[in-house]
Formats: sequence, structure tokens, C-alpha cells
Amino acid sequence: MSTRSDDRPPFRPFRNLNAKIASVPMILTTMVVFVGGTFWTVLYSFTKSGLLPRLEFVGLAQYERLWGTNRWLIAIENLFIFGICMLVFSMVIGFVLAALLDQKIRFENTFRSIILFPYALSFIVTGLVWQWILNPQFGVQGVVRNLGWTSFTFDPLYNADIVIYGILIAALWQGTGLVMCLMLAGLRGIDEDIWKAARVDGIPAWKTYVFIVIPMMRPVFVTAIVLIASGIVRVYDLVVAQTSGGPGIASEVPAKYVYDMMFSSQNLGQGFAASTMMLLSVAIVIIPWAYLEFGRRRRHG
Amino acid sequence: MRHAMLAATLAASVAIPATLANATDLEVTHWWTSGGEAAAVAELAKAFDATGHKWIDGAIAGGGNTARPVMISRITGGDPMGATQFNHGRQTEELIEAGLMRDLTDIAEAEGWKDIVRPSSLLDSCTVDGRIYCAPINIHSWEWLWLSNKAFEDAGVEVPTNWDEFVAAAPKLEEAGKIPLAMGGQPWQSGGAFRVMLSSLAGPDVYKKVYGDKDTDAAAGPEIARVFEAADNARKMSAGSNVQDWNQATNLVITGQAGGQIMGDWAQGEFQVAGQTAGEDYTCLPGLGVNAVMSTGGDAFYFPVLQDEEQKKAQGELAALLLKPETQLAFNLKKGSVPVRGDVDLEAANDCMKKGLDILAEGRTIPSGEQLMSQDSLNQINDLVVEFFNTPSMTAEDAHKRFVDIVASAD
Amino acid sequence: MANVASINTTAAAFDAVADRVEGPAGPRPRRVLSRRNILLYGTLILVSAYYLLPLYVMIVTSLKGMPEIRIGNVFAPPLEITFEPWVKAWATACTGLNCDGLSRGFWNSVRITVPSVLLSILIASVNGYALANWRFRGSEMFFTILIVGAFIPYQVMIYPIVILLREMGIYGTLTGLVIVHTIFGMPILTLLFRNYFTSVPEELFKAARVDGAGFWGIYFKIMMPMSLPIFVVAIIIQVTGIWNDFLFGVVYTRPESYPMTVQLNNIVNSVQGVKEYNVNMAATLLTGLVPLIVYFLSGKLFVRGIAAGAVKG
Amino acid sequence: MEAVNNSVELRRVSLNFGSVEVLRTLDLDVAEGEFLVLLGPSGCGKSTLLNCVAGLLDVSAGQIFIKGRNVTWEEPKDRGIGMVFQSYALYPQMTVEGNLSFGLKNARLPREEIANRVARAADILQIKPLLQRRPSELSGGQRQRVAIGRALVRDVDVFLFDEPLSNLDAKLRAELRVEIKRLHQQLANTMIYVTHDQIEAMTLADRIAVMRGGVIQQLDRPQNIYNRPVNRFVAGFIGSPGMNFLDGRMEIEGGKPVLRLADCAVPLDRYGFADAPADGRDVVFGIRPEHVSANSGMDWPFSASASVEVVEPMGSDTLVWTRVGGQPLAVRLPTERAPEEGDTISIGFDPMNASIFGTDDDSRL
Repeated sequence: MSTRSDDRPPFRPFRNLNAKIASVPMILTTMVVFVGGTFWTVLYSFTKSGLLPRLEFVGLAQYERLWGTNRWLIAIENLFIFGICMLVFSMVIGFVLAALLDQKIRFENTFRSIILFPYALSFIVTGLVWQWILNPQFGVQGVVRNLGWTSFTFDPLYNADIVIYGILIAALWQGTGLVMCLMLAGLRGIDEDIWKAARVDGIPAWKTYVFIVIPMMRPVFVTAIVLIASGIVRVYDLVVAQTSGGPGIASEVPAKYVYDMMFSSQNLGQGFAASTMMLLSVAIVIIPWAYLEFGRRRRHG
Repeated sequence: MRHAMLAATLAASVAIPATLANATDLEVTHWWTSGGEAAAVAELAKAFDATGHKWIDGAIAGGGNTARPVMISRITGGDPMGATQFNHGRQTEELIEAGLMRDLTDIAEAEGWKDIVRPSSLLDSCTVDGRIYCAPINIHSWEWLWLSNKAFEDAGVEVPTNWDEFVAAAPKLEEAGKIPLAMGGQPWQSGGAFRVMLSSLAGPDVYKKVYGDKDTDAAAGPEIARVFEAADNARKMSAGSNVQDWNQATNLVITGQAGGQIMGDWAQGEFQVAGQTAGEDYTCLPGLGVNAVMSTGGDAFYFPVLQDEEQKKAQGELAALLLKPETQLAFNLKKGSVPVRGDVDLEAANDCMKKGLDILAEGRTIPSGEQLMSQDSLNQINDLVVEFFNTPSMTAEDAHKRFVDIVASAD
Repeated sequence: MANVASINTTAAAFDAVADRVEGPAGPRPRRVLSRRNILLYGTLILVSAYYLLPLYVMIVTSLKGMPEIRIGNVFAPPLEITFEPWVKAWATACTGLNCDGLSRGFWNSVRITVPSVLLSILIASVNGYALANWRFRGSEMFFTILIVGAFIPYQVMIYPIVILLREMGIYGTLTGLVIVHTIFGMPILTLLFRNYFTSVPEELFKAARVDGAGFWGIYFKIMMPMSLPIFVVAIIIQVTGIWNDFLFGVVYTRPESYPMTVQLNNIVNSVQGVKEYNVNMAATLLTGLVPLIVYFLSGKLFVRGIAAGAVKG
Repeated sequence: MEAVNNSVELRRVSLNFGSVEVLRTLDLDVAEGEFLVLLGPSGCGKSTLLNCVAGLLDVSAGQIFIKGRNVTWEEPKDRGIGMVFQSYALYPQMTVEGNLSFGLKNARLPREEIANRVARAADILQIKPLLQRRPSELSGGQRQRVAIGRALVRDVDVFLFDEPLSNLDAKLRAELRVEIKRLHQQLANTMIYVTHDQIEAMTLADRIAVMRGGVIQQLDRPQNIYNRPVNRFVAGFIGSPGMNFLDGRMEIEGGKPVLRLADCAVPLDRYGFADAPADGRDVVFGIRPEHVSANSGMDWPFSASASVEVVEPMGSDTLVWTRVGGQPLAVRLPTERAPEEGDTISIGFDPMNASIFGTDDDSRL
């Protein structure tokens, strides 16, 4: 159609130059660190890197060893138990607390501040406090025994079978505030008229929550799940501070396995293989979410 | 680094008086943070500061497994310290191969380390391709059983003289409300205890075959099966001990809450800090009272390659200083370990230390685990044993089988 | 909102007393001590007690002497208040030979946090602004990678970054750690700023362009003065996040510049003889103090920061 | 170069967002001093077109000339335009004076010059007392005056208005409308004005461009657009209440065109056909409610009796819904002559006032 040469826009790479300059840190971060770093790690997970990275390929040997290592299997099992419990409990508790706070109560700000404040603390602090509270000699167990119930046993941090629940208690203490906050924002975002309509129709409150409000809060739930799930995979500081992976290796988690393999056992290849597995598990959670969130948004233009 | 060099050139250009220019800060990293250990390091720092330089202490808490990664990543990350502690052995192999560690051969020759270091295997562990890369500082032996005399008194039994008696006394201790065997929760502790049981109960030859030659037949043999039975006993005896750190476990023995602990000679430092006397307050049984052999592992200082000339000089001075008789004596007395040179006068040594010295003098030594096996494989064994100790449902046979697998793939 | 609600409830309570016998008139009578309210507030008070318990235990323990701790009840208030554990935790607790307590870690954390917060916010805000108002070919793609990258486990990138920093010659330096914090703070902050700047009416931006303001002119003269709340939110997120960091502090610094969290872990886990629980708890509290102060001072903005960063995905 | 008698010229301008065509090869000339209104429903591309002229959007192809200068790739500030936005777009943190002078400061004008221009604009718009206030302290009408002032101080040839009155209530809108008209008379600048409000368009415009789907449907004087819409879309869009559309069939009876609406026939011999009418063609017959009379007693080319179904009083006028040929027909009558529901009235109109569209392409016959 076009006949005149200046009909077409000229090629101008320097147009919008400032925006491009401003984006250099982002471009470097995404391409070099996120994409490049990930690619590098995955590549080296197929090598026999020991203390130093070396391009000596050994195929899937690191992965075979990984899945043949009990410590990794324990770490995965722990992550699984911890993950499921953390998701379920933080969602349920977070939602119930948000629903309670949403009853037009007095002192809402005070209650909310109290429930959310642990979120401001570091995992190290959280881990150490709960290590102390769960100390069998002086903590909860000791106190109950002193009250006369001498056979009372509650020492999750020193019992390999339940140590992961000891960590869960601390994690929930720290993390439910966030979920509560998200849920509260979600509840506030729901049209007041929905409640009026439900009241006019005579639907009991719990039914309104379960059948009307919760389905409407789907995006909030999705966000909360994604946030918690990505946090679960990363859990590291808390375990280090609370149990150092103990007793024995009973509270190992993948993030710690990776760190120990890379730096303590001087087996980088093994660490890279383990972190690649972590990446894979995150991808399983994130990709469907990203597809749903961003893919849909794009289609709407 | 660049800043250091810049500072150095600047310093040179403004011609600071020579005495000042000579005083160099040297950062030394190590993981000696318990009471006895810290006291021993203080001796080294004092000696080094006396030369006019300054010891910058870079203690990293949490034991070797926490500290080594920091050290290694700093060395490989291009931010090396002046000197650093490692267990000599295979932990540094790759660093040396990568040319990141300083060759100390000239200093070693000038100081005549070849003639004074005893046993000579210590220096061998520092040697790669005929060059010497580290300065051994002490000999640490793992093979000790520390017993609390008070605990046995309270239980009304004789202080045992060997492992079997100890096992036999366990029920009495439990009746008296004691934990028979104190054991910290970290993997290296139970892994080490297991190795001690192996070399003591199965004998040094089997130990060398398994850890040194990675001989799966030996690893699968009946001797090792017996070791796992002993480990099973140890597991039962340590069931009540819920501490993490080794010195907390030692503290249980010191206070008489626990009967005994299998731990290296560094535990002795803790007894000393607590003001206890060997023979009176506590008893030590080398080789669990069965096979009195001692491993000759220990700590050594490595010196990463630096660019700054002043710092290089300071490195050299520190290396030489570490093996001087006075330093050796002062350090090892506090640390509870054995000096690396035979000519040090150990008048001040206590009962237990003398026992160790005698064994060394008789040459009843074995290489340490770190000298024989890579850290990776050792960690795998540690993980297995600590799992075994913390999982009552795991049978000795299962653990044995998995042990053989690890040995088969070890390097 | 809350004030209005509470006034309403109080008013309703008075009205209930004045209610006539003839039949319902006016607002529905509501009693303060209804069964619903007892249940509601009872639950909330119990829950609050649970959340406050660890804080209480920390404070109580840190004020006791060791003998009192040994007779043992973590919940009992101190019989004799002593501030010695605090002094010791701050000034004399030892890691190895260094017995200068947490104070060093505190100042290290300050030195790490301040430049990291400033740099990361500066970069991310300009970045978010470019993404919101000055899109160019490929900018959305980079942004998507950035957001997806936020979910990559740090473990995957720890080692490549070690190599990168080494090649740049800043491994183990403060600069290196600041850059690492800037990198890992970028996704959430960029998202925050992009979403905020997108919500600024586009016409304002257009008007400024017609008025002849360029990229930086619009950013500094129009956008930045308008966005103070979101900058405060970003500062809160970053201060607490960077102050609480442990992993990067361990991996990318040298011991003498360890941040407070790492030093706390070292002090608590490097035991000399007996564990001094009171000192440990004092140290723990000291470490948690900065984010707690930020939290309680910022109040609603903290909540808003969480919601802004999270809800929009 | 082109002749310089046109103030703004668009040559074959098109704009695509991905695969979506927002503007399709569009040509437009705006004469010097002309007031051109771009009118259309939302999403028709009118604002987009304005943004292209302003340089806030890059065109995908084509050229834009302002005052004979090719500004296709110029920055907005260099095009000699001033722009007024729907949401006023005042910088919230600056005073009114700051808002007015921001662009001039960016252009690095001397201080006195800036003061002079701001004072003059404030004078014209009577916002002098407001100069030191912030936008949040102003009412909607005041804000829009300031926004206009911001364009005014730039001392430019072309003013662009992007739905400037849409955010105001009806009363203010009417006031400001007059003011804008007065301003145009006073300044005699070229103005391009985007709106979806046809009253604004009719009252303000020298010419109106009705747009739909990125294409200008009709560009003409307001009266022509009202009386002779070129297609059914324009006919339906202009006028309130909207035009009646009756489906029918055109036949030639006795050499004369007649519209068949079920049982009745409308003679079309007075209608000004563009082309010769074709026999048997399906058409849509459009007639505005105000062009239909009821019980007038006059002799209309077409008349019929119909029963009143619904009566909608609108104040001075009343809209009466009846049925012709089975199809609904609205009649606009003065309220005092409005019938009751259920009455039977006689309606009549002159096809000369009507518009007839083909059903195939909706264009005027």
C-alpha cells in the first residue's frame, strides 16, 4: 500500500533511550543473574564438580546419587509434610482470623498488629525463640512437669519423628499473620451488597463464607498459596536456627542440603543437582499460576 | 584486595616509618569457639602479636562444617584471608590443585620441619606433589572415651576400664537417673564416635582397609557387623541425651549428668576450663580401652596465595611461629591436644595427655578419617550414623548394608 | 472506619436501655456482652495471647539471672530483674576471640541495610516507572522474567553470583552484598512501583510530556513527589527484609562484617560451657528490635506494603 | 511542500496495536482557525487520533503535518500544540501557578516572560485569585479552567481537547462549553476537540468528524451531519432522542419510488436520491422523531393513524411511541399537544426530511 518511503517509521534505537538506560539494571539482573545463573547451575549439575566448578560431564550421575541418598529423601519428605501442613494450616487459620477481624470489632488494629508482628521478625529470631520455648528442660514440657504431670512429654525438637512439626509451629507463628492480612484485604474487597443480599435471602453466615465469599476471593487465595509455597521451598534460616537439621538429620530440608553439599561437603555438582530439583518443584507450582495470572491478563488486553 | 594494594602503594609513597610499615594485620580464620579452644587460640594470637604484627581473629562458630564453607568460598571467591585453619588431609586438595594456596616448602626447609614433625605422616598430609602447603599445629585424636567419676559413684558402680564394662554399667547409670552416654546431635559427632568404635573394636587393620582402601569385603565383614552392634548399644545408651553441641555433651559428663562421652581429645580442654583433674574427677580411656591406637589427624594452618608483599611476609612469620616449641606448648596445653613436634617438654601435661603421648611414642598410630577419605564421603557416613542414632526403628543390619554401599562409592 | 464502627456500637448500647415497651422502634437493640461477642473477643484474646507469648518469654527470660532460669519456668516473671544479660549480649558476648557482643553486628547491619535500601529503591522505582510509562520493545518480557525469577530458589543462584562477584572483584565486600540485596529486592519492588505508577492517571504523564518534561524530569518533578507513600512502603519492606536476611549475609560477607542475624546465630550456637539462655534471649530481642520498631511505627503502611506487594501478583 | 493554508494535516495515518487496527489509513485536513470536533462512541479511535496528533502515540504509518511542518516523529513539546485532558491532569503537588508555568520552565523561558504569560492566561480564564492554591483545593470547573490555562500559556497554534468536559456535571458542562466557544472566537486558534457528547459537538464545531472503528465516517458541517447522515451509523449516533428506523422495501410504482411498510406505502418522490432508486430493494427508512407530526391538521405527503402506546414526558417536549406498519415509531411533540396513552392519533411526515439506507452496506441512498 505504502508508496512513499517516509510512510514507515524510521529505525530509531535511541528513541526512548533514557527508559532503556534506566532498565539496564533490570535487564542485567534478569538475563545475567536469573536466566544466566539458572542455566549455569543446571549445566553444572551434570558435571563432577567438587570444591571448584569443573566442566567434566558425568551425565545423570549426580541425580542418581541424589535420589539414592537418604538425607535428600528425608529432606524431601520433610518438605512435603511441612509444605502440606503449612499450606493447609496457614490458609485455614489465616482465613478464620481474618473473618473474625472482619466482624466490625473494636480494637481491630490492635488485634491485627499483634497477629502480624511476628512477620516482621527474621527466621533466625523466630527459630531461636521457639527453640527456647520448646526446650524440654525449661520450656513447655518442663513447666507442665513441674505442675505435677511428670510423664508429660512434649519435646518436638529432640524427637526425630516429630521434629518437623516443631519447626511447623514456629513457621506458623511467623507466617499466619501475612495470610490473615491478605485474606482481610480480600474480605474488605468484597462488595457490601453481597452480604446484604445474603442476609435478605436468609443465608447463614458460614454458608455465605463457604459458598459465596471464598469463591469470590479466588485471586487472593491463589496469591497467598503462591507466596507461601515459594516460601516453603526456600525454608532454610528457620531450620538452621532452630535445629541445625537435627536431631541427627531428621529435620533436613532441601535448601539446607544444597547449602551443605555446595559448601560443606565440597561437592558442588551434587549441590547443583539438588538445587535444580528445587527449581523443578518450584516450576511445577509457579508455571500454572503464571499462566493463569499473566496469560489471562494478556488475553484481556 | 585492590584496596589493600592501593593502601600499600600509598603507604610506600608517603614513606611511613619502617617500624609501622612492618606491622601487618593478618586475618586468621578458624572454628575454635568453645571455651578451651578460644583460650588456645588466644595463645597463638598473643605469640603472633608479639612479633609486631596484628592477629585479626576471624572465628566462625558452628564447627568445621559451618566454617569451612565460609573459608572456601572466600578463598575461591577471591577474598582470601591471611591464614586459615583446616583439618589437614583431603579437605584442601582441590584448592591446592587450583593454585589458591601458598607453597610453604621454603619456610618448611628453613625451619627444618621434616626433622621435627612427628609423626612424619602429619607433614605428608600437607604435601602435594612434593611441595608442602600447610603448617600442622597439633595432633588430635578422636579415640577417647571420657568418663565422669562422679556419675559412676552416684550409680554405685566401678568406673569402667573398657567399652564392654561401660555397656554393662549402663543400666545402673540409668537407674540413678543418668544418661549413660552423652552424644551431641550434630552428624560429625556420631560419625566420629562410630569411627572410633570401628578402629577400636574392629582393630586398626580393618579400619585402614575400610576407610583407606574402601574395601567393601572388609566393610561387609563380621567385624564391622560387631561394630554396628556396639553402635546399637551406644544408641540405646545415648537415648536420653538431647543436646546439639559437643561441648554441651561434654558438659553433661563434667557435671555428672552423663556417664561418658566418646569425643576427641579437645574435650579435655573443657574439663580443664571446668577445673577438673584427670584421674580424680574424670577418667579417659584411649581406644575405648580396647585397642589403644590413636589417629594422627589434627589441625593445620593453610595460607592462601596473597598479592601484598607485606602480608606475604607476615604469613611466613606466622607459619614459622606456629611450629616453634613455645607456641606448640602454650597452644596445646590449653587445647588439650598433642604437639606436632617430639622435642617439646610436656612436664605440664596431665594424666590423659601423657597417655596419648605414650601411645604416639610407641607408634601405635592410624591415619585420621580426614586423611583417608574425602569430606563428601565422610559426610555421607556421618549422615548415615546420625540417622541410625536418631531412628530407633533402624536395625543394625540395615545400617550396615547402607554403610557398605557408601564405602563402595566412596573416594 | 473502626472509629465509626465503635461509635455505632456504643450508641446502640445506650439506645437499647432507652428502648420502649410498645415494640421495636429505632435501631435494633444490641448488647455488648452478647454470646456472640464473648465468643468473638474471647477467641481473639486467646489468639493474641498465643502470638504474644514468645515475645513475653523472650523479655522475661532476658531479665532473669541464670540461677533463676535453672529452677526453670520459662513463663514465670523474673523474681529479680537484671539487665546484665542485655549488657552482655550487646557488649561482651563472644564468638571465638571477639567478645564485643552484638554491637558489631548491629553496626554492620546498619552499614549493609542503609545503602542496600537506598540503592534498591532507587533502581527499582526508576525501573517500575520506565515499565509503567515508557514501555519499549521487550520491556514486558524482561518484567515477566523478573517476576518469575522472584520465585527461583536462591540456592540455584548462590554459586553463580559468587563467581560473578569474584570476577567483578567485589566478593566479600560491602558493595557486593549491597548489589546482591539490590538484585533480589528488584522483583518485588519493581512490581510495587510499576503497579503504583500504572495507577497514576496516564493523562498526568501525557500532560507533562506536552509540557516538555523528559524521562528524568517527569520522574523527579511529577512522579516522585506524588509517590511518597509508596516510597515509605518500599522502605519498610526493604529495611525489614534486609535486616532479617541471613543467607546472603552468611554467603557473601566475611566474618568481620557479618550482619546482626548471622552474629546472633553464632553467639547463640557457639556455646562456652553452659548455654546462657538469658543472654541468648536478650541478643535475640536486640536483633528483632529494629524490624519491630519499624513495624510498630509504620502501622498501616506495613500492612499496605504487604497487600500492595502481594495481592496484585 | 504542501500548501500552508491547512493548520493540521494527516496523511494516510494508521495505527496498530499488535494485530488490532486502531486507525485505518486516515486522511484529515484541519483549516487554520477551524474548530474541529472528533465525535464517536468510546473505542472509535477519536482519542487515539488526538494523541497521535499530540505525539503521545507513535503512528504505525503515515505522516502528520502541523503548520506545514512534518512533525510525525517530533516530541510533543516541539509540535506547537497545547492539550487539555478529561481528568484535568493537574500536577497535584504544584500550585496553580506552578502548573501553568511548568511547561514554560521546561522550555527555559525567561522569568518575566513566564510571569507575563501566566498572568495573561489567568486573566482570560479569570483564575487570578486561585494562582497560589493547589489543585486539591479547587472545584471541578476551576480545575478545568486551570487545565485550559496550561494549554493557553504555551502560546501555540493548535489546541487539542480530549473530552475536557466529561468529568463535570451537566450544569458546569454547559457553562464551560460556552466559555470554550468564546475562547475560540477570541483567540481564533485551530482547535481539535474530542467528545462523545453530540450536543457539545453540534454547538462547538465548525466541522464534525464522526468516527467509528478507526475510520472517519463523515466529515461535515454540523447541520449536514444532522440532516444528511451518510450512513445508518451516523444517523443513529446523532440526534437525541434517536432516529426512528423502519425496515421496508422500495418499489417503483408508476415510475415513482414508494416505500412499502407492511400495509402502508410511503411515497418517496420528494426524497433526494443520490442514485436512481432501484425496484424491489430492501431498505431502512430513517426519520427523526422531531420530523414527525401528530394531529397537525396539515397535509403531509405521508400520513397514517396510529394508537399511542407509551408517553414519555421530557419537559418541554414529549416523546410519544406509536406503531407504523407494525414497527415502533417515536414522535416528538410539544408537551402541551401530547396525547394520552391509548388515544388514536394521526401522524404525518415529509420524506424529504428522511434518510434512506440500503440494508446491504447501510449507506445513504
